[in-house]
Amino acid sequence: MKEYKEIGGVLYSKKTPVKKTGSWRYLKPAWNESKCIHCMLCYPKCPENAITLKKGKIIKRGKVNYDFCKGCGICAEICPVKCIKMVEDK
Amino acid sequence: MKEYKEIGGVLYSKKTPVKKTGSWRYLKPAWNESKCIHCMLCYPKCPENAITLKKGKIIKRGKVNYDFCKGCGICAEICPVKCIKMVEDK
Amino acid sequence: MKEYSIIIYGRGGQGAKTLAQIIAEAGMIEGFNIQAFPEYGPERRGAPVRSFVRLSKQKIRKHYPVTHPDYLIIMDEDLLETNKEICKYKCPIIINSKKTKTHFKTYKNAYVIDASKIATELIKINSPNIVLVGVFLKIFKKIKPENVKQIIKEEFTNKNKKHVIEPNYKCLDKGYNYF
Amino acid sequence: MKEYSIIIYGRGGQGAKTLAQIIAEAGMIEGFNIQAFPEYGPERRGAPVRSFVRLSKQKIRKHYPVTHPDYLIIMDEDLLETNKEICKYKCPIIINSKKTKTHFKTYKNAYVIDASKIATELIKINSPNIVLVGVFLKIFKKIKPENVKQIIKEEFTNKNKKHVIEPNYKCLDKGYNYF
Amino acid sequence: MDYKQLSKKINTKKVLKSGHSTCPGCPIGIIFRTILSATDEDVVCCGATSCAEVTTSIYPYTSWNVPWMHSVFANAAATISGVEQAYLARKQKGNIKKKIKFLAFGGDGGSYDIGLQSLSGALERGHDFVYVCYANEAYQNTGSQRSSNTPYGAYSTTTPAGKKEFAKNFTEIAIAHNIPYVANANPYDLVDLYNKAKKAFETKGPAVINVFAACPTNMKAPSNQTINISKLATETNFWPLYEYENGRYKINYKPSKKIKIEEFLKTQTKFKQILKSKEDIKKIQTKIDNQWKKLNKKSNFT
Amino acid sequence: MDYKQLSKKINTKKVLKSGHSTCPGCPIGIIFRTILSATDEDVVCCGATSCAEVTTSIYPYTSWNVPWMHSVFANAAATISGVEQAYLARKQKGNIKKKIKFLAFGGDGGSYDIGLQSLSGALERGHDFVYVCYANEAYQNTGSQRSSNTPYGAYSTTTPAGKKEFAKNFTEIAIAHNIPYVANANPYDLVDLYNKAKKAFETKGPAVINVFAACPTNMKAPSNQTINISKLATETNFWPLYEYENGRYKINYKPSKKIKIEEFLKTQTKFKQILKSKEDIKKIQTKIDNQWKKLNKKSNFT
Amino acid sequence: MNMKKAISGGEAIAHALRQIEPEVFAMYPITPQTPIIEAYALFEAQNKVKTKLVRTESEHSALSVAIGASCSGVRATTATASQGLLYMYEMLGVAVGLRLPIIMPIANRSISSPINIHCDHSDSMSAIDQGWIQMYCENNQEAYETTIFLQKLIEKVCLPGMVCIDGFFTSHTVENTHLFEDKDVKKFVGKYKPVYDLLDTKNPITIGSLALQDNQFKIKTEIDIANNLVPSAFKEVSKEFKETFNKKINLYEDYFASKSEIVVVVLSSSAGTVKDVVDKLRRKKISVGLLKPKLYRPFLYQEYKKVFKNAKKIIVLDRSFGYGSVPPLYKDIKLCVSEISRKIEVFSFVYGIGGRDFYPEDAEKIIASVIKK
Amino acid sequence: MNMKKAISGGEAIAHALRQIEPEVFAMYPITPQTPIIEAYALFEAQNKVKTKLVRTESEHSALSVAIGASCSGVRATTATASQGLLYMYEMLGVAVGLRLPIIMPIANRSISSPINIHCDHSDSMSAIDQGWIQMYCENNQEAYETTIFLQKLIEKVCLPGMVCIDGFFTSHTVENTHLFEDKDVKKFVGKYKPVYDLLDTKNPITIGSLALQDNQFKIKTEIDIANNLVPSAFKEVSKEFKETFNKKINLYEDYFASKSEIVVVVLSSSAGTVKDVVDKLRRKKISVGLLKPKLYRPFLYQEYKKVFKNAKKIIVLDRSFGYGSVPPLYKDIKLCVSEISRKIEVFSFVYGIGGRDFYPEDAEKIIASVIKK
Ligand SMILES: Cc1ncc(C[n+]2csc(CCOP(=O)(O)OP(=O)(O)O)c2C)c(N)n1
Ligand SMILES: Cc1ncc(C[n+]2csc(CCOP(=O)(O)OP(=O)(O)O)c2C)c(N)n1
Ligand code: SF4
Ligand code: SF4
Ligand code: SF4
Ligand code: SF4
Ligand code: SF4
Ligand code: SF4
Ligand SMILES: [Mg+2]
Ligand SMILES: [Mg+2]
Repeated sequence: MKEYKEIGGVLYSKKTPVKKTGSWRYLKPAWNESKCIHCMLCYPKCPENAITLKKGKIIKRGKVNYDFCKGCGICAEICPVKCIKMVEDK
Repeated sequence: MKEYKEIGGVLYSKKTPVKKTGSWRYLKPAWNESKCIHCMLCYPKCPENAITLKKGKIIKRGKVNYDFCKGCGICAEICPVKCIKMVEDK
Repeated sequence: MKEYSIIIYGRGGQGAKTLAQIIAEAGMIEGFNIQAFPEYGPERRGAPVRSFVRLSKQKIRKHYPVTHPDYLIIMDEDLLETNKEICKYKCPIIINSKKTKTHFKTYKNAYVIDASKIATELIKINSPNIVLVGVFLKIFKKIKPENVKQIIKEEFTNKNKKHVIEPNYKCLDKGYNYF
Repeated sequence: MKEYSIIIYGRGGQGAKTLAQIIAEAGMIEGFNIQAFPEYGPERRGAPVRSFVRLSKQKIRKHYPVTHPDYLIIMDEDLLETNKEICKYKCPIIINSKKTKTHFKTYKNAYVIDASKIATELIKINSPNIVLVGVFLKIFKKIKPENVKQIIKEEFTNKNKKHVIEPNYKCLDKGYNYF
Repeated sequence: MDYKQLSKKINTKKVLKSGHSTCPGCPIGIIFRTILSATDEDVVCCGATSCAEVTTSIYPYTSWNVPWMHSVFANAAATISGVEQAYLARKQKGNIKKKIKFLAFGGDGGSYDIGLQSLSGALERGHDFVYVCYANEAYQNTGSQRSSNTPYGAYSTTTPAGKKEFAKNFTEIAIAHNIPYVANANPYDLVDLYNKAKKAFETKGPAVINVFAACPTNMKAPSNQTINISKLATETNFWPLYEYENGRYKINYKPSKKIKIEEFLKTQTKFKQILKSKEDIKKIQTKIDNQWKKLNKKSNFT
Repeated sequence: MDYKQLSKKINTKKVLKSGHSTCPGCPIGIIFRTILSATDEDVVCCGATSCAEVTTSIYPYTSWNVPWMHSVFANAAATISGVEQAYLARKQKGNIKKKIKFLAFGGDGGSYDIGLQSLSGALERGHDFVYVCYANEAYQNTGSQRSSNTPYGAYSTTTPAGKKEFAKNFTEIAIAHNIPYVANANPYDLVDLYNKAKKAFETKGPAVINVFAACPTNMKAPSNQTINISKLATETNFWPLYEYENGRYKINYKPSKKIKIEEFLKTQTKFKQILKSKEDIKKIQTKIDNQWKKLNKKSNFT
Repeated sequence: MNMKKAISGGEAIAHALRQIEPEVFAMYPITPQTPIIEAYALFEAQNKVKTKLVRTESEHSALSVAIGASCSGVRATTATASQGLLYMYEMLGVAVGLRLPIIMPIANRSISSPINIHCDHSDSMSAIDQGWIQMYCENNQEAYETTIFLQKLIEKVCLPGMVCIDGFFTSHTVENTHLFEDKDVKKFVGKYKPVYDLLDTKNPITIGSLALQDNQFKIKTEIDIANNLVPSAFKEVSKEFKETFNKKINLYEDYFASKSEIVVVVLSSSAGTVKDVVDKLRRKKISVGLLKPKLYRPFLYQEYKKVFKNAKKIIVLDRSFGYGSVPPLYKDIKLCVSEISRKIEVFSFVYGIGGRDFYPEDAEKIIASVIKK
Repeated sequence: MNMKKAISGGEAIAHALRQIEPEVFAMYPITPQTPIIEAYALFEAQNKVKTKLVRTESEHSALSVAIGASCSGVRATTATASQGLLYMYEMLGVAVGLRLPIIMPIANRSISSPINIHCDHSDSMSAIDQGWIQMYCENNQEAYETTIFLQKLIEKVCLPGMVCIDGFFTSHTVENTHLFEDKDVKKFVGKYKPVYDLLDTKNPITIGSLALQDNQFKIKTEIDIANNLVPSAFKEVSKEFKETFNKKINLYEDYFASKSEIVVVVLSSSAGTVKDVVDKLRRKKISVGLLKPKLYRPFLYQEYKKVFKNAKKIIVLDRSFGYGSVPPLYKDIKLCVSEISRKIEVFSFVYGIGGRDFYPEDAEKIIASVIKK
């Protein structure tokens, strides 16, 4: 009998390619790091999980991963100190 | 085209035959009319609607229609004055 | 080799299916190939039903109701009324009835027994099955009553009802020894 | 007789489908047989999509995506990046961009226009559709702008938005008169 | 309404003819005769596959003296939706003049289980119909298999060792749909059932009645015990009689003295097994007591 | 739990990878990342056909870093039942040692409508799993058609003139199943959502969480308004945050000042039509006020 | 009124239904059927129809609603595709058995697993031989006309019917479509005359009773007979259609087929593509033609024998598999050919599964390969 | 242990399943499948099996539960009939597409409308060509053995399979049935080796993703290939079966068929009745035989050509209609015969719809009528 490996359209998470959705973006979030209070409100509310966490003991937000950020503007909208601005992505 | 009359297995209530279920009975209810107080508890609780109503202005119960009575014994069981007895149906 | 077939007339809930099954199983123990099956319909308890048994030393391949019975078992005499075709069969007929044989003149080969009464006395329920099986075995001859006892024993042991084994044996014997 | 075909590159939610439809409908009014259809997938707003138009005076019977376009419309210059196959087509290409023609050297036959800006000015939303239709009509020549005006009028009258009819006319004209 | 008047109503309407194939002692006839007598308008019915369906319409017989249809097991409520919409369309066109009421029904299997979704949809859309579930605690038509309404501990042919879960609360699910009228009823009190059916028919929009249906075959009880056992179901608070009308709960009957659930269980051989376990009986009693308390609270605050 | 810890949890677990095809501003990613971060055990998921399914598993891509399966639209709860039973069987055999949690989800279409029956069955059978409905108020995957959760008055592509019925109350239906844990949640308060998910995972037996999912595409609102609008849903009592735990109601948040429902409706073009009708707005406001009152009563008496 | 419209195939069907104006339309969305129901919902919102729309919670209920309505003396419809058709599968036989003339547009789409939203015929092909009439349409114009036509046909034979259009290729593609006048359509379909009526409370009927052995055999045989009546009923309706709209609807399209040695058989939108190829090849003097069945169920075994009168090789293109057997269209054609004494070779090709595009090059390649064989 | 038992066909299947002991058994009752699930429920109550029983609220869920379980690395099953099969129809293709070796006994019963509880094959015949292996059984012994056999076969080709028995005629008829030893059955089916495992949390997989055009085409083609592998896999399993139980399981039964001029083709319990008739007629020197397909899907077009090597007339008895077409078994046989150059006449008879009894006299009459033709 034939040896079945990836039968039935099953995908193995560890081996699948990643789809980059950054090209969907019209506007991009520009983060003013110095104003940021690292409240982390934006992090879990980014639909794309495109905001990164900084390594280190203290939890801090990092840059945006533009491979995935779709430019929705949620982060900018909810940031309590308004340190994110949506700018043209050109 | 063919004229369809009773298409799709449709039945016309006014024309269908009646199935007699009296033969299912093992015991039959014997009603002691003289003891009956015509409370009409038995009438609506006969599963077969086999108990009849007497014609007339005052609502009174009548005989049992043995074409349909299955001898379940409910009437005998619930009659408040116990004027129904289940007897052998021979 | 001959195939034996039985039609049992009963009423829903009365155990015609079980009766057929017991005879068949006892036949199987005896080395027969067997078939037992009731008619199925939407009718409920009390409504007339038929059950069928086939016994044969050869493989039974057919799958349809018995049309030419070698034996008839009538679990309730009323059924003779409602099933007019019964009288056209000429085979032995076992009738459960309070009445005597003389009441059933149309049936030349009738075995009339008040199986219900016997059962009620012995096992306290109006379940004429085992008594009728006894009668049948006596007439049929080709199955030992012991087979049925074996079935009874297994059945009730499984059901944790050992105390009813003996009374049922008695029903069987009563039926077997009646004629 | 020739069949004309167009591929429109847009992004989900940007109106590539509508654009195709408007051109087709205007063509129909002109007496063309038409086909307009987008590519469909599970992708959402923002994701790249293509739309197709066919125009022919003969019956259009084929049912598959346009493979050899006579015209291209690029609703967002970014799409040139993500759709590498575009540069292999040699046909006229209309590009919505803030940049000037000189930025698109690979495309010999390019018509570059900042349709988004024009639209934003005239109808207050970044919807470059009608402007681009205008440009296309000018290049294509075989469909009168009046047809599109008729469509605009009907559409917005139906939607109870008469006040946007004029601005949309202006978009069309701007596009039409741009080159 | 009293039993005399009810009897007269039933006798006049004769919508469900004698001669159906239900088991002796079956409550189905009792329930539907009463319900269908509770409106003077014409009624059109739709039944899900079930005992009530199979025993009343065996070709070429029919027990129904009202227009009646059966489609499949899962869709009584959807079917009646279509019927009702057709009626409204024809009414609007002047094609039908008179008022017609609509009734759909199913057993517990066809209501609690496989028909729940189509019912939920019909309730949400707000069709004007009455839905009756007769809850006989199992799939009876196929031979007493477990339904989600089979009580905890009860024997069924697919739970020979007794069911491990408590019954789903269909009545509360119906109430959660926030429809104008929902009621629990019981054929031992037919006047109450009649009144509820009347209200249900008079309700504009969907109404649901869940009727306890003591099926002797399922309970493994003598055919003459149907009504007695039904009564015990309410007396023990196993099946409380209550209504939910325009957002308010109302308990229709409060037993004057508490009867232990054992009294109810004992009447039915299907509980034979569970009756051996004190612990299980206690569990059931606690559940019933809690439910009753909750119900009382709800009926107080609304 | 606070937002910082939550962020860390999400970052560590990475169960839902970036790169899915949801619309910009879609709450789906937000919701599932938070929920799946709320347990430290392994989780196996099953999703109904929906936006969340279609956008996360386009062959040969997958966004899931946990075992995940999709079968059809109507059966997420049934599927997870089978998965859970297989797990129990293997555990019993010693074939699997570790603890696994089970999560099934659907949109409002797959939960309120076509998947309701399979869910109801799974709840009654009492499987140990968490069910999440993300309620985005329409069939979004097919293009914003009416669901039973589409609000009164809202535009949808199958109700262009506005929906005529109020939304079904899925949360109350789940509660009527008398399962150990049910909650209403909202992604504007992710800590609350996290806590509820944690409780749900820790519950023995079925738990249901109904999450408000402000879908910009459905609402016809800008993609950056997702969270703002979500917040308004709770502030206006349109989507109260509450729990039902072991038979008791608990309101998790009571708005300090009453905000009129208009404020919420105004944020979404889909309500454009209804906003013109004072009468309709009043009707909605009354409905919300009544529901809120009722909820408060329930949470008081239990 | 200008009756030429740039509309999608879904909208074309919606327009046909609008003109027929069934009293009840039960709807549940599924891609790519959505253009039909959305267009109809818009008609309702614009008060263009009096139809009662019932937005059900599933397809099982949608067809159930239509069945309930159809029993109640009115025209009723629903529309679906793919998983939706499978989810309502139980109801298909009920509509047939109760002999209800329910029309149901299908926007053909592949079935799961894996899930896929695009066109193939595996959905409606799962439902052949169940007693539903099936007609397949090539383009929007055909979709529109077929819907009107089928409504009349199904009422004549008391059977339900599906109008099948290719998902996306037809359902979502905008084409110039010519609509008939509303009044003509209304005249053509006429006033609805149900054969029985559940709402006639004076003459109560019982529908859907339990029919045991012989009774069911009898009732089911009636269905078979009705199916056999379809071709002749089709011709009658076709005549009336011609009279009203001055346009002929055929059972099938014989595009040089009966004149050719090589005949390609294919359903729906791909037929258009093949026609272009046929033209091209015929210009090259290759004797090739196309048979496009429009009425697919009942299948026209007798008629097609005539179409194959010059055929030497037949190429059957199926847009679905026939697992464990052969694809359905191929099977039917093969069966038909088996009754022709002359030897004809029949070749089976499965194409376009999951919506894979079908280009003229594909057709040419297939034909070339068969010529070589 | 005495392994000869007087049990019904339903119980025989339950015993086979008990010996296989799937980890999950999802059940929803429907006549005449009930003997299977009730017997199994009793085994559970008696602690004879460790199987997890899931009593679902519908058949759609029952097969869904089995699918979920099957994805999770265990053997899973459910059983159904008639409306139940139709109600779960959507799930059929999912089990196939996900390549799950789910075994599903079917107690064949007629489908609605009108409703009827008795035997015909219209239920499982609605589900042919969907990728499920189908085997039909003549009697209890065959039902028992086929279940065990099929379990192994489906695991070999990663396809789900139905064991079909005639409702009542087999499901409810008590016959003497010989059971194998539990340990032999367990040895035969062996330890279950899933091809993928949802519960392997270390290597997370995604099952049931959306596969667009080309991907779906590819995955669906794999299913077709798997179906084509069945006959050879069957022979392998048959060999192992012989080794373990000293008994041969054949793809079909050739009861004098290949030696006869007249061949009757019929499935399931009626084959037994026909055998008696064949014996009787052969005694009268009439050259008649019987072909009883056991494996019905995939269909053995090639093999049967050999069986028909002496055939002049073939009589195909179908227990279901093929509305708008021809009955299914007839169609397959006809197709098969069409590839035989020698002229063979094939006659189609529909019998036993709605459970109408089929007597030897019926078979004799049919054969006589064909002889005359
Ligand atoms: C889809 C489907 N599944 C199963 C059945 C078989 N079936 C018919 S009636 C019935 C039981 C009905 O139970 P319930 O609704 O409780 O009514 P009851 O028979 O108990 O009165 C079942 C399982 C069916 N007809 N259709
Ligand atoms: C049986 C069936 N009917 C219809 C569909 C089409 N369909 C797929 S997803 C979907 C909408 C899902 O809506 P919801 O559950 O609310 O999730 P959402 O897409 O809104 O996130 C529909 C209608 C289907 N796949 N299967
Ligand atoms: S919300 Fe604003 S302040 Fe808070 S972490 Fe994000 S960017 Fe910094
Ligand atoms: S714009 Fe949206 S996608 Fe981009 S980082 Fe901010 S929240 Fe994330
Ligand atoms: S219940 Fe007894 S007293 Fe009352 S009417 Fe009946 S028979 Fe008479
Ligand atoms: S015994 Fe039963 S059926 Fe007969 S009359 Fe009394 S209640 Fe009615
Ligand atoms: S089984 Fe029960 S519900 Fe069904 S007919 Fe008999 S008594 Fe009535
Ligand atoms: S339609 Fe709504 S729910 Fe669906 S992906 Fe887009 S934003 Fe998310
Ligand atoms: Mg029930
Ligand atoms: Mg939704």
